[in-house]
Amino acid sequence: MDIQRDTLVEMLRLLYTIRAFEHKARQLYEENRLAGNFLGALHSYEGEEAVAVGACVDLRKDDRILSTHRGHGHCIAKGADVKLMMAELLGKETGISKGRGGSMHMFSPELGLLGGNGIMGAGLPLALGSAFTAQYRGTDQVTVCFFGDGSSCQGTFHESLNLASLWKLPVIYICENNQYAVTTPVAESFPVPNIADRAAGYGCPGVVVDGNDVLAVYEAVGEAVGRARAGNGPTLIECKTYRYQPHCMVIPDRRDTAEMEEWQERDPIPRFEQYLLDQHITSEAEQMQLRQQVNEAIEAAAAFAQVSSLPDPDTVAEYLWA
Amino acid sequence: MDIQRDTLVEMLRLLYTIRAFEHKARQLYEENRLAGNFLGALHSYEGEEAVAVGACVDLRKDDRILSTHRGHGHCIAKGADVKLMMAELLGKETGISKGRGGSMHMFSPELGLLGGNGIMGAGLPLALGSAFTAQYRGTDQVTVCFFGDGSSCQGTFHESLNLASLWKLPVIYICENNQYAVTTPVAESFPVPNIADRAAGYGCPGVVVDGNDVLAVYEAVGEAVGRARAGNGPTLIECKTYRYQPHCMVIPDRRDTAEMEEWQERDPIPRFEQYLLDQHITSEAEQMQLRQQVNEAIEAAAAFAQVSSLPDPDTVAEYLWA
Amino acid sequence: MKEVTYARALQEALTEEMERDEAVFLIGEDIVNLGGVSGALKGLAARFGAQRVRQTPLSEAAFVGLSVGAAITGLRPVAEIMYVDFVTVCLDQIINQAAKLRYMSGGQLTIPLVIRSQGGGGTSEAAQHSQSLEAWFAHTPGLKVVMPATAADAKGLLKSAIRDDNPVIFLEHKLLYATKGEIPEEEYVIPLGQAEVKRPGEDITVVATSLMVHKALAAAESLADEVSVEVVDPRTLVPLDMNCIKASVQKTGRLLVVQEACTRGGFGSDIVRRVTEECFASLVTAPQVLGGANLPMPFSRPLETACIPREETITAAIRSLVS
Amino acid sequence: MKEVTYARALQEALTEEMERDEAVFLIGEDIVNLGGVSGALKGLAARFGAQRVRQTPLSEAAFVGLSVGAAITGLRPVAEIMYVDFVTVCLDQIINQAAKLRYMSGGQLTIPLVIRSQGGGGTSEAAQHSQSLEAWFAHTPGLKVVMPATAADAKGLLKSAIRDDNPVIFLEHKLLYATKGEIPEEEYVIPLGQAEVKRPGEDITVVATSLMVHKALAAAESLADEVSVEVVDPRTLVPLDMNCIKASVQKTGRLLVVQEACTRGGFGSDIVRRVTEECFASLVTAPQVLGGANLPMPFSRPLETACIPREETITAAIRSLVS
Ligand SMILES: Cc1ncc(C[n+]2csc(CCOP(=O)(O)OP(=O)(O)O)c2C)c(N)n1
Ligand SMILES: Cc1ncc(C[n+]2csc(CCOP(=O)(O)OP(=O)(O)O)c2C)c(N)n1
Ligand SMILES: [Mg+2]
Ligand SMILES: [Mg+2]
Repeated sequence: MDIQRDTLVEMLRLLYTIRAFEHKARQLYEENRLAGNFLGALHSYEGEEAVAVGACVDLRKDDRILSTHRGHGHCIAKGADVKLMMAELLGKETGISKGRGGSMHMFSPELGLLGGNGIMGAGLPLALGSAFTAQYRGTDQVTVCFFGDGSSCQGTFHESLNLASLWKLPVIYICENNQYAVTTPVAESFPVPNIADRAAGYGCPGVVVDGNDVLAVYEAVGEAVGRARAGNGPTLIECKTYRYQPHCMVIPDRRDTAEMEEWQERDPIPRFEQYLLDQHITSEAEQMQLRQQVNEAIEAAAAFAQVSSLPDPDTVAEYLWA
Repeated sequence: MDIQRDTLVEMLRLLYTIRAFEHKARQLYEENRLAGNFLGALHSYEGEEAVAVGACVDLRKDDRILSTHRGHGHCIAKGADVKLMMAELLGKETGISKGRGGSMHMFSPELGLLGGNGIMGAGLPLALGSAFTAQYRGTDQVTVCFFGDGSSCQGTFHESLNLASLWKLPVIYICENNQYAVTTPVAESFPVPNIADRAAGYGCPGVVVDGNDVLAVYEAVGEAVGRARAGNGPTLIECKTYRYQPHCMVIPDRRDTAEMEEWQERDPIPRFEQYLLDQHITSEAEQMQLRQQVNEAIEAAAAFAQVSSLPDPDTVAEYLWA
Repeated sequence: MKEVTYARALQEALTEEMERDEAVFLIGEDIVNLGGVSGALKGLAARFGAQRVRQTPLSEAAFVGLSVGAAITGLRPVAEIMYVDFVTVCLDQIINQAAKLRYMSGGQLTIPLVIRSQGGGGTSEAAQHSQSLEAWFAHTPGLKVVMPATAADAKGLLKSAIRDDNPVIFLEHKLLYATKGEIPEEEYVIPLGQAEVKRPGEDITVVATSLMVHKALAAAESLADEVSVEVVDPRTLVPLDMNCIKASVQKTGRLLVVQEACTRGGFGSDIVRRVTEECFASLVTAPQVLGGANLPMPFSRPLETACIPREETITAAIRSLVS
Repeated sequence: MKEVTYARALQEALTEEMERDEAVFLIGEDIVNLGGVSGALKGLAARFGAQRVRQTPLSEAAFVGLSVGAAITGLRPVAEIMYVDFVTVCLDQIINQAAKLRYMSGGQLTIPLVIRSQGGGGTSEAAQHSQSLEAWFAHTPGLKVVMPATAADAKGLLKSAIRDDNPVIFLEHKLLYATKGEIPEEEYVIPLGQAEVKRPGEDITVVATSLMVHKALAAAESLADEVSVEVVDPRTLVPLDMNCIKASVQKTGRLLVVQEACTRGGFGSDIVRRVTEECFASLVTAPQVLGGANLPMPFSRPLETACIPREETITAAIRSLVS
């Protein structure tokens, strides 16, 4: 692979940003909860950062993505402003969805961010439409659609893969296989080792990648994007990864500690840091500095969110109709 | 294959019966239509008889099937009385569903006939339940579920195949690929040659058979039934076949005549007749006689249906609640 | 004016809007080879090409979702669901996506989407092909709901629906496609949210929708010597033209709502609620809903007939309300 | 009597019915490892084993359909849909299959099925996790609809639902699971179709469902010096105990229905319709529905609060109706 230094550094920045954002989000959530302010469902992307970053870092601004309930990473990787995201988590009027959407529903159409989704599998058909628009207009924009291992069991997976492949729509379906759907392990979700193997039944390429290796994701998605831009239709990419936190803040976690530790050893961030050191692309000092900058930006985002105002209840009916 | 003579003759009788039933049903439908009595949607199974017959002839009475909108053949092959079926088509109180269901909704639970369905793909999840009951009760009953090529594009296909295979449910999924969904050819429904190939993605066997060869269907389903009864889970069987009539009585047909003729040359009935002659299992005279008997039974069924009474409107609210 | 069928009126609306705006496209099952089950789309594929008239596999969740996704990225899809009964297989894309995306995004997304379908019974197609499900959509904030009863309304309202920047559920009736009506020669639109008094009267207000408008008009005509019946067709349930309905009830003091949907929990109940809340003092007798039986639609003709309001039952209800 | 949470009451009902009848089994997502999102099923897998507590993949259409298929072949499934908002992905199996199979088969099939789910807002879970969709089910002939507001009702009604030979939609409220209430020590059932007067009164009838029962009771209590409020909880919408509601309205002459579901097209409208039709002469003022805003549920707390009836808005509505 021949990746520009800027891109590699940007990947590292995005990895740091997502990790730091999730830490801060959890902290704010907990503080609020203790203060009696329950902030709905918060799904942490910690541990899975390499998927969003590898997939999105090279997308164009006019390419589009469909995110999920566990979508902070996707938003950040697609260029969303962490200030607006953090404000959204707190339900503030300054939030990325004006406080109407919350953690699961962050939108920014001008960044190509078509939103998270609280309905598992619902993004797959929406992605068809975004890709269809590009095909209809004759642009070479692509659409990337994220979904989980559990969500791949929804009927929309089948209908969407079939239609995308039949019509050669420029869409990349990325399954984030983090081994669980809430508490249900993949072995109780499907009787085959890889979701990507199902691509064969739709006549499109299916690829399994190490979702904790940002460069592996980058490479696989890059190929798929090339195929899509060239009019050769969809690709199904399964990224094997792992989430560090419980499903969401309020769900007890009973996963095996050995399993958790094993995955932590494959943490995408130190792995990529080491790669950058080995290749003499960034020094430890540079990495430390970048991390520092990111942390400051996240702190600034939290401060912005906290001082922002809540929406005025009198405006509740706004935004229903166009 | 080692099939008992009785079974072979029964197959022929069922093939004849379905063909004759469909002829008569169309005739009655047309007569009624001309008399201003529109009898809803009638989907003819003509041409596809070998699928139902091959699949059902060896099922036990306590095995169950889920049928479709194009279900007359399934019902007959599973042992339904053509009198009650014909009466149902005419909306008579004596009908197999007491006139409440009509052509698409014929039920006879004591024959294991769990009904046709007007919603494409809806039978696949229902079949899971029938198979689940057998597994739960520890019986060795199997469930056969029919659905079309078009219907295989519904999300329920994916969800059901996955769950059936995951839980090793005793169900046989039979896709009747008659090349069209209403007017849409299979090439515009999915981008792969065989639906059965999708079985691999679910970790269960997938088989393509000549659906116009009753013995081929018999053999494939027999194997699948054996597997299911033994607790080894589902099989997906795709039967390539062809319908002779338009999608339903009121839909214009613009299929290619050459294509239609080609398929008529592979008509399942003469093929099987020839086989029985070649194997000296039945003589031409015996076949003629059987056909005669069948025709008489169908005429008797039509007469029964015609003299039967329509339901009393005062009973309309019956059968809503148990 | 010219006389056309309801199906033809729909086709004219689609043709005109597709010519007007190349962002408009059609999507659905069998719409190229068959022009849809109603035939309303016949000829459009030939005219506009396969790119703009997209025949899909049997996958409602996929193509309705595709339509929502296309709408939020700048196209104006008109999707067809063959029978409204089949929305059950793709309802998520309508209810949780189309209806909510704009609000959840704080107004950032716009969803100029029309979903056409046909409802109603009367053709012996039994329980899974005869439902009237407008109440579900009307209960879902973020959707507009349109139910044209005549060719003229079908055309004028469909054009408005296509130009509307919000998701519109456009519900046709299978027994109306072949009915004929007068429509203007020149181009016209009918705004969403405007009821029409289909027959003026003094003694009782009959609010009826879709096919029931025609049955109510027949009943009114047959009672003309006895009772002066005003027949109001809201034409769109969301937005609902309460001013027109209120004005009528304030004049007549009596309300009968006729709907084909099952009576219990139907949209008629909501009209009664609003009329009662807003015109209580004007009411001289209790408003009533005459709706479909609270039963799955039976196949057999005499049973089916018993489940749907008809001229005689409407006449009887009017008589009992004015007596 | 003993005090238990609503969640615990549900668990007792399930335990007792599973012990009573081995045809009863549970099915749903995360019900083994988590006991469902409500935790109401905690411990049941350990007690009854994996054969009778079936944790499924994320496939509602498959497992609800499986449940219908199991019901028509002799089992008694109790399926759990995590949030009622997700019925949109499996509605066909509920509406076109479970509700209609018996009727379409001329009474040959029996469908002893319970589908449990939770509805309601108040937890900042936004538009796709906060809906109250009972009106859709009540509008569907062939389904019974149950909405328990207290621990005692939850247990007694769930036991009846499981023993019922018809499909029952059993709608819990996410804010009720942790609430406590008294239930009898000994076994009991509460028949479907029996409303309960939760607080007797003379001046106005407040019909409230689910969580709104508690808010209505609080409002009634706070107004105790001013107005005598009768609070009626129908407990089941289908069948609906109209006798109880009528008797109350005939006494008070005034009706307020409080529901969390969006006001437009909600089930409250149907209660108003029936009360108006059947008790018109008794009404001294127009019945009213106080329901949720006609909006997708917003995430942000102050907006969400504005969308759901609360003690103050109920109090204000009562005051305005009795003034
Ligand atoms: C249709 C639907 N069913 C159930 C849920 C409840 N739910 C929310 S997240 C989740 C698990 C999702 O698992 P997966 O797709 O693997 O994504 P992950 O959370 O692991 O990122 C479930 C079952 C839902 N939101 N939508
Ligand atoms: C969910 C759903 N969508 C659409 C229809 C309308 N419809 C009825 S039959 C049919 C085609 C079915 O094709 P296939 O499954 O191949 O069965 P075939 O008719 O060829 O036997 C369609 C689209 C339906 N009944 N249900
Ligand atoms: Mg997962
Ligand atoms: Mg077919």
